Amino acid sequence: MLTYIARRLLFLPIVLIGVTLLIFLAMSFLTPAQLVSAYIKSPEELKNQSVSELVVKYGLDQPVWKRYFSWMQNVLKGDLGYSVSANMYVAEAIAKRFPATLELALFAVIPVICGGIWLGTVSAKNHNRPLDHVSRIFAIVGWSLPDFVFGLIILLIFYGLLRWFPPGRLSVWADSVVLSGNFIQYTGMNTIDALLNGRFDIFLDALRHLVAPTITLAYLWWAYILRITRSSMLDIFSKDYVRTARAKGLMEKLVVNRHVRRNALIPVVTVVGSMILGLLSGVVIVETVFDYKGIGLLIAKGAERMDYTLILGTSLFYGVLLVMTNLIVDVLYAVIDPRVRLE
Amino acid sequence: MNSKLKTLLVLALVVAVGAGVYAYLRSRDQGETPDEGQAPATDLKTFVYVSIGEPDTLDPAYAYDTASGEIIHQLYDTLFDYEGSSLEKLVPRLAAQVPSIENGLISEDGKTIKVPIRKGVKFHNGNELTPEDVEYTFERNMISDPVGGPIWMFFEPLLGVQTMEQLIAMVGGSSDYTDINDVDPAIRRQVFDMIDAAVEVEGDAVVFNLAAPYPPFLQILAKGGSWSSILDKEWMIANGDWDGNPDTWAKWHDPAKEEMTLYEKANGTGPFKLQAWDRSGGQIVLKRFDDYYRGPAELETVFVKYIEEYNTRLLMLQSGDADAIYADVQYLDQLRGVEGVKVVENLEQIANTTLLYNFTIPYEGNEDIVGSGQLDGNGIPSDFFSDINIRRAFNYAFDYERYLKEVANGAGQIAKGFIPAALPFSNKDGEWFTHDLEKAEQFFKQAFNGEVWDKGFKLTLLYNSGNNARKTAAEILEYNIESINPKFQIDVQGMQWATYLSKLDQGSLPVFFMGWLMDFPDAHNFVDAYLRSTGAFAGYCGEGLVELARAEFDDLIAQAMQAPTTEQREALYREINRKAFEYAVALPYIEPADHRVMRTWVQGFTHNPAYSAKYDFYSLSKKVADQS
Amino acid sequence: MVKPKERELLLDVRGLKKYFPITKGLFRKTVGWVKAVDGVDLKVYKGETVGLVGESGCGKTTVGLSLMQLIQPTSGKILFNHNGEWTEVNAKTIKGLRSEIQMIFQDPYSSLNPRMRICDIIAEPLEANGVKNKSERYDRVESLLKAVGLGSHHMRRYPHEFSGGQRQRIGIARALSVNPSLVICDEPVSALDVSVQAQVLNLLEDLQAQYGLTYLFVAHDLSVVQHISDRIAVMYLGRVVEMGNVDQLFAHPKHPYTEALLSAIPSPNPDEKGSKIVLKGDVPSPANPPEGCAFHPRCPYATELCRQKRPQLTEAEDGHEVACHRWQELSLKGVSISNTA
Amino acid sequence: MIIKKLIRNRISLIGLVILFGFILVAILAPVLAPIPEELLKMDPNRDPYRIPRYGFSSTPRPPSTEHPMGLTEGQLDIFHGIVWGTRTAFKVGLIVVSVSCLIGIIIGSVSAYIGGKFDEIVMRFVDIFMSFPFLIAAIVITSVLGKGLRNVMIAMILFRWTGYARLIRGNVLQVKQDEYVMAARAAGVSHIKILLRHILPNTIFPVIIQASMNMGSIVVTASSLSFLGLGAQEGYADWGQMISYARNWILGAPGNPMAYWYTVVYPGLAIVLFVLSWNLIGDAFRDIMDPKLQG
Repeated sequence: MLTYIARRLLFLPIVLIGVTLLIFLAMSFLTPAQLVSAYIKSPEELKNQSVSELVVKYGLDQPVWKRYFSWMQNVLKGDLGYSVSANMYVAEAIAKRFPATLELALFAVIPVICGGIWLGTVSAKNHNRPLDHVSRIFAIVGWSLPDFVFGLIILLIFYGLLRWFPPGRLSVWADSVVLSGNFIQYTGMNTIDALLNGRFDIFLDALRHLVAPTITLAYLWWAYILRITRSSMLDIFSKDYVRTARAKGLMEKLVVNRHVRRNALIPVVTVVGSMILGLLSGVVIVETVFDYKGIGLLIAKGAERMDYTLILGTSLFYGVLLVMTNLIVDVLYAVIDPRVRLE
Repeated sequence: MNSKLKTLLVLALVVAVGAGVYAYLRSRDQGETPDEGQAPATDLKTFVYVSIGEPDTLDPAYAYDTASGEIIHQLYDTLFDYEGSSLEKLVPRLAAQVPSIENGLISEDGKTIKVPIRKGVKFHNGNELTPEDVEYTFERNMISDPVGGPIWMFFEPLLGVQTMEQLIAMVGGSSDYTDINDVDPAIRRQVFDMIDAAVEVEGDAVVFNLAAPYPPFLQILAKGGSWSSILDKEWMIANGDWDGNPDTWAKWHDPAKEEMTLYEKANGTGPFKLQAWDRSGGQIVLKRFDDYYRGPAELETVFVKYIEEYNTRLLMLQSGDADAIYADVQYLDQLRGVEGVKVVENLEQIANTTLLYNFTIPYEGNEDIVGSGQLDGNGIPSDFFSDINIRRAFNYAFDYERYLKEVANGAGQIAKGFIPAALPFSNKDGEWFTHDLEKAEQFFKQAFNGEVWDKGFKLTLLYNSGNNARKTAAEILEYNIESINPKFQIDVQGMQWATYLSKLDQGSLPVFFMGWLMDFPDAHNFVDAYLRSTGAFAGYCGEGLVELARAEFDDLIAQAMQAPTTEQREALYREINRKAFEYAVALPYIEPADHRVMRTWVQGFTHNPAYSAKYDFYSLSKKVADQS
Repeated sequence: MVKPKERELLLDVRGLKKYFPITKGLFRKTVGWVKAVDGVDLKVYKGETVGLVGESGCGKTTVGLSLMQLIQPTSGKILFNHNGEWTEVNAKTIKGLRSEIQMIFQDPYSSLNPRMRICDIIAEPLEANGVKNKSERYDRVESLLKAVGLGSHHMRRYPHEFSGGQRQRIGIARALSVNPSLVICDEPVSALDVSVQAQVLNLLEDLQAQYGLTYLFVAHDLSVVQHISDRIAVMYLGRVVEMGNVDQLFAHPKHPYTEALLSAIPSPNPDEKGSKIVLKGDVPSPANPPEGCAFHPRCPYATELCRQKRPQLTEAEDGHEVACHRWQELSLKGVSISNTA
Repeated sequence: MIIKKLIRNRISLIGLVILFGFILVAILAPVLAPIPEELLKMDPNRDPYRIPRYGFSSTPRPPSTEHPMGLTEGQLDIFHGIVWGTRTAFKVGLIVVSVSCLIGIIIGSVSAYIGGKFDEIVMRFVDIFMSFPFLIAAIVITSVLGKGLRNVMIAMILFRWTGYARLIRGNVLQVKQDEYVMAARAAGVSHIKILLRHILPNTIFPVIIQASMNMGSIVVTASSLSFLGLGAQEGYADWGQMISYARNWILGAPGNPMAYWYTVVYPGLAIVLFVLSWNLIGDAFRDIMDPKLQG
């Protein structure tokens, strides 16, 4: 197993070089003036901006391979460069924004997985009965809704009408405390930092801001988990050992709990990995709607402005994340399912 | 596994219920029901303004965008301020007196301006303001001169050039260098001496030595221009900025913005101190400066938050979490008449928006825009807009009234020339184009000796996508021109900003939109941008325009700046306006008005169109009328 | 049955080896080899049937696949008598020899593409070997189907419409479509019901007579090959341990392993006391074969010599070869062919 | 046979009926929502996908007899957009699914068939594509090639094929070991024919089912891109874009959250129903195709 992990990690640099090369390749199609748009945001800023001078100042007229090598050199020195769109060094931007998204993803994963598995189980137990149809349609509708429409509806209900769950990550009073300098940000995840600082009120405030985006994400992802759970449960139901268990006269609940669910969860594990990855990179729209300042917003803004240092840095980061997540899923898979052996 | 699953479920449930109960309790705590929220969510000493687009930097030498200007405005003071909403009448701020020829502080030839400096003003760190600070501020900003920054406004009046590069070329160095350190040290020294001589301390005053008379110079120094914010020399040097050494200044020339001293730090004399620029949270927190020389502000804390999603901003305003928000003019319908919200409309703004013509459109590599490149009904020739009849026909075809009414929501006025009506020397009483399809048809028939009318043309009109107002302007033009002759085809297409910028830079857009928001309230700022051969947009308009500008406008614009009396200036600008009409140089169509959206409890809002800040937080306070 | 030596040699396999690497560690370093086939010599004469017998995992299928070049042998020479000319069979020449050497596969259920019609399955080798005319191919298919006992009405059907035995007939027809001289039969009946097995074997015999075919018949037990084979080679752990014609081998086995295999043949004669020899232990791993004679850990007659030295295949009597140190001392128990016939 | 089963399954029948409705709308688009006469007079070559606008104000107008679904932001006719948007949805869905599926199938099956080092290299290549953030790709591609549906489709294709490649690769690795493949090799059949005739017909089905289920999610993805300003040309009949026009009107006017309901409900309903129909059919299809789930 250890050699397997080591072997997979060996491919990490190859994947990373590949991803960054691909980006540079794409960038090579762009003119220097297109890249300058990272520095000039709108026609209104063209007043006294000289595109050609900016091109020279930021070395955008250099050939692509030259830029790649100098970028690579800096990366090896541990410098990911400066992001114009984020107004921060890329490494700093990732370090500051990623914990927020991670916090959101972790909070969202709980209801997504629990709810999805529960619905999937209900659906499978009532295969082709009304309950199955209802829960599937419910989930498919979620899957079919564009996320910004659903997010805005949630925002309207829970903030606009009920005023329960405001957008952002913290309320103004909590922000004042956090930014006062007496509050130490250990992890960048507000809930954890609040507990570590012994500020239960801020913990609750952070939690309150997490609810609405979590609901949105959960509803959108339930269908995914439901579908996998349902079909793998049905698959297991038809297996001999389950028939045997039933034939033995075991109570249906015990059959499900003891024999079916555990085995049915195996394929779910793979899906959870890709889902977490999806949550970590694909929550741009939920972050936009709920003004949740995470890494998705950062990337969207950076990409929009052709901020290629940011694009490269975050791609590098996501490359690592992808390889690691896939690896963890594979290992987890082997741990859960004794039939799987890693070679 | 199963028990773990259950634990997780229970945990999730507890979290959800807990959050719900908490939310309920909190809303009870504040004694508010969800009905419209009559009280602010924050206390009366805290102000929350939700805007869009974070500042680029807090360094006055670099900042040239409105978002940066907004914050710098609160942190620093300038030598002068405008009185109320006037654009001409100045009052002293860090200066002790407003110089004029009458009080002798401006020399007869208008080239020497003496500004006495106020005493007893404190910086945020407690240092006292001195004339040396003022001198340092201007010299430091000039040696920095970041590419594309606002510092040309110092170079032009003080040294008669636009940039450091031009200055180096002027004293005999080559302007063809990539690194300032490659420039001969002797020349660098010479350059420094010129900058040094331009701003000098004289006792309690600072003297500006201008290269030539420059009527709007005091406006450049006034509040509203973030570039004129006065810095603390001692503190700057302590923080690693240039120490005044005449030989080492090159090190601080044209730095990357993130390496500049004031990028995220500030030590000004303004009414607010910078508490935090939380870039990961997209907000800036300002704290009241208690030793402010005009007395402390009413507000203690100001949050400026940057949220791009309009719906979120809207809901924050409705719930009272935000005291003021930024809203596009097209959504004001939704906001008018909402209880507890006030929309302050039709605020004067010194700006205009223009459709510019490219007199010499390149054909090579530009086929997707110019089509066949010939006058055969499937494209346009390179010199399409060199024909004055085409330009006039376009200018008559645009439906100005309709744009103002439907797109601009009635906010603003139709542009009549390049100088906004709010400024002196504008063309508001002169002749200008109106929506007149008959005239347009007549000019189209004359264009290219009637060939255009017979064969028609096909033109691709690009705008940077996302800008709805410009898209609609393009479609209004399309609708009107196509209705004149079915052979006239206009294809309106959105293009991503990066690509649009690139096309613009190559000069390959046949027509394009530009807006100009004033730097300082003077006619010169506008005619210089639109009509001069070296103007900001000339490069995008092709050789044809540059020639026209050189022949017809450059001399007039220069003369207008040198004119000794206001009457003479006015006559020259009248001539410029007339020629601009005669040649139909471009199609200015709107001078948009500005607006603010805030809660009714916000008091003390004042407006001056010269300010780069939408809100002067110093004058604001929050009062809840009905506190029963 | 003709004496082998009078016949013309068709296939000559010399020192055939097939090793599969065992890799380990970060860089997939080869740390050992699975010696699936470890030096097999085999001669096949025209018109005869050679049985290749051994327990599963002994490498007999690997030999078959190597002959077809479906896997690349590690070393050794395969020589094929192509119209009187000797050709070495390798990756390059196999293309020209496909019509000479064909194969019948073990599992009739997985050896036919479920999504192809019977006529296309059978015609495929023809097409691949240059018969471009479609109707010509189908004519041939029709006659082949008749030859294997199916009708032309079966042509347009799909494999799932057939029984196992019928499917194997289709497999045979496919192998014969290109008129090969040598057919490698890889356990062609082991997946079939016993009742069907005999039918298929009889068909194979009939076809041999009809077309003058030569068979290399791979099987895992002797009872199957006994009918059909002229000569039999017994394999154990990648090597041939005994080889001879059927009578010799059955009546007088010279290798203890052959004896054990023979004893496992169920006797149809209820009077005869079954004295089945049960070998101790499992077949050792070919990755790590025992020193000396590979069979010694399981051999009831093993001596110290067997533990140390590997016996070579030597000719014991006319055409009967054996690889055992003690073949001369031992008198092993055979079976009489008439009994099992 | 499959269709019969699909019809018998009540849920998939609903899906089929909805889908059939959409197909009808797509076919009848020129009849249902013709280009208005006067616009045609001005420009005889007017692209029917360009939604006609009836004014230049941005505030939407509620449904009326002339405009049965109302006018959305910018006075664009919602009905016209919905009808022609149906064609767009089919176009985008079918093209993206079929092309990315084709690329995935070719790369995945060839890689698995050749196997060994080649396979490993190809799979790392797939990894690279998978770790490339899709959004960035979409943005970069539309900047390089320009805005518009075609380029959005290219972006989606570029980053969708990997999933299909992985799926078919797994299947091919299994089938490759089957004896009929060996038999074909023994018969001397060329590699290309083995792939086309023996391997693909036995591996392609799950991929095609997967692809049909993706039809819906592609339309949703395209609409999300429109939300971020990356989708079709502005004013082009595309549901995602119509929803993004509704974006700033979803909350309605204060005190009347339903003031502009028609701007979001119609295009929203179109997307949801379209995706729903594909998912219902795909779901049932999978149940039918998977014999394990029978009974």
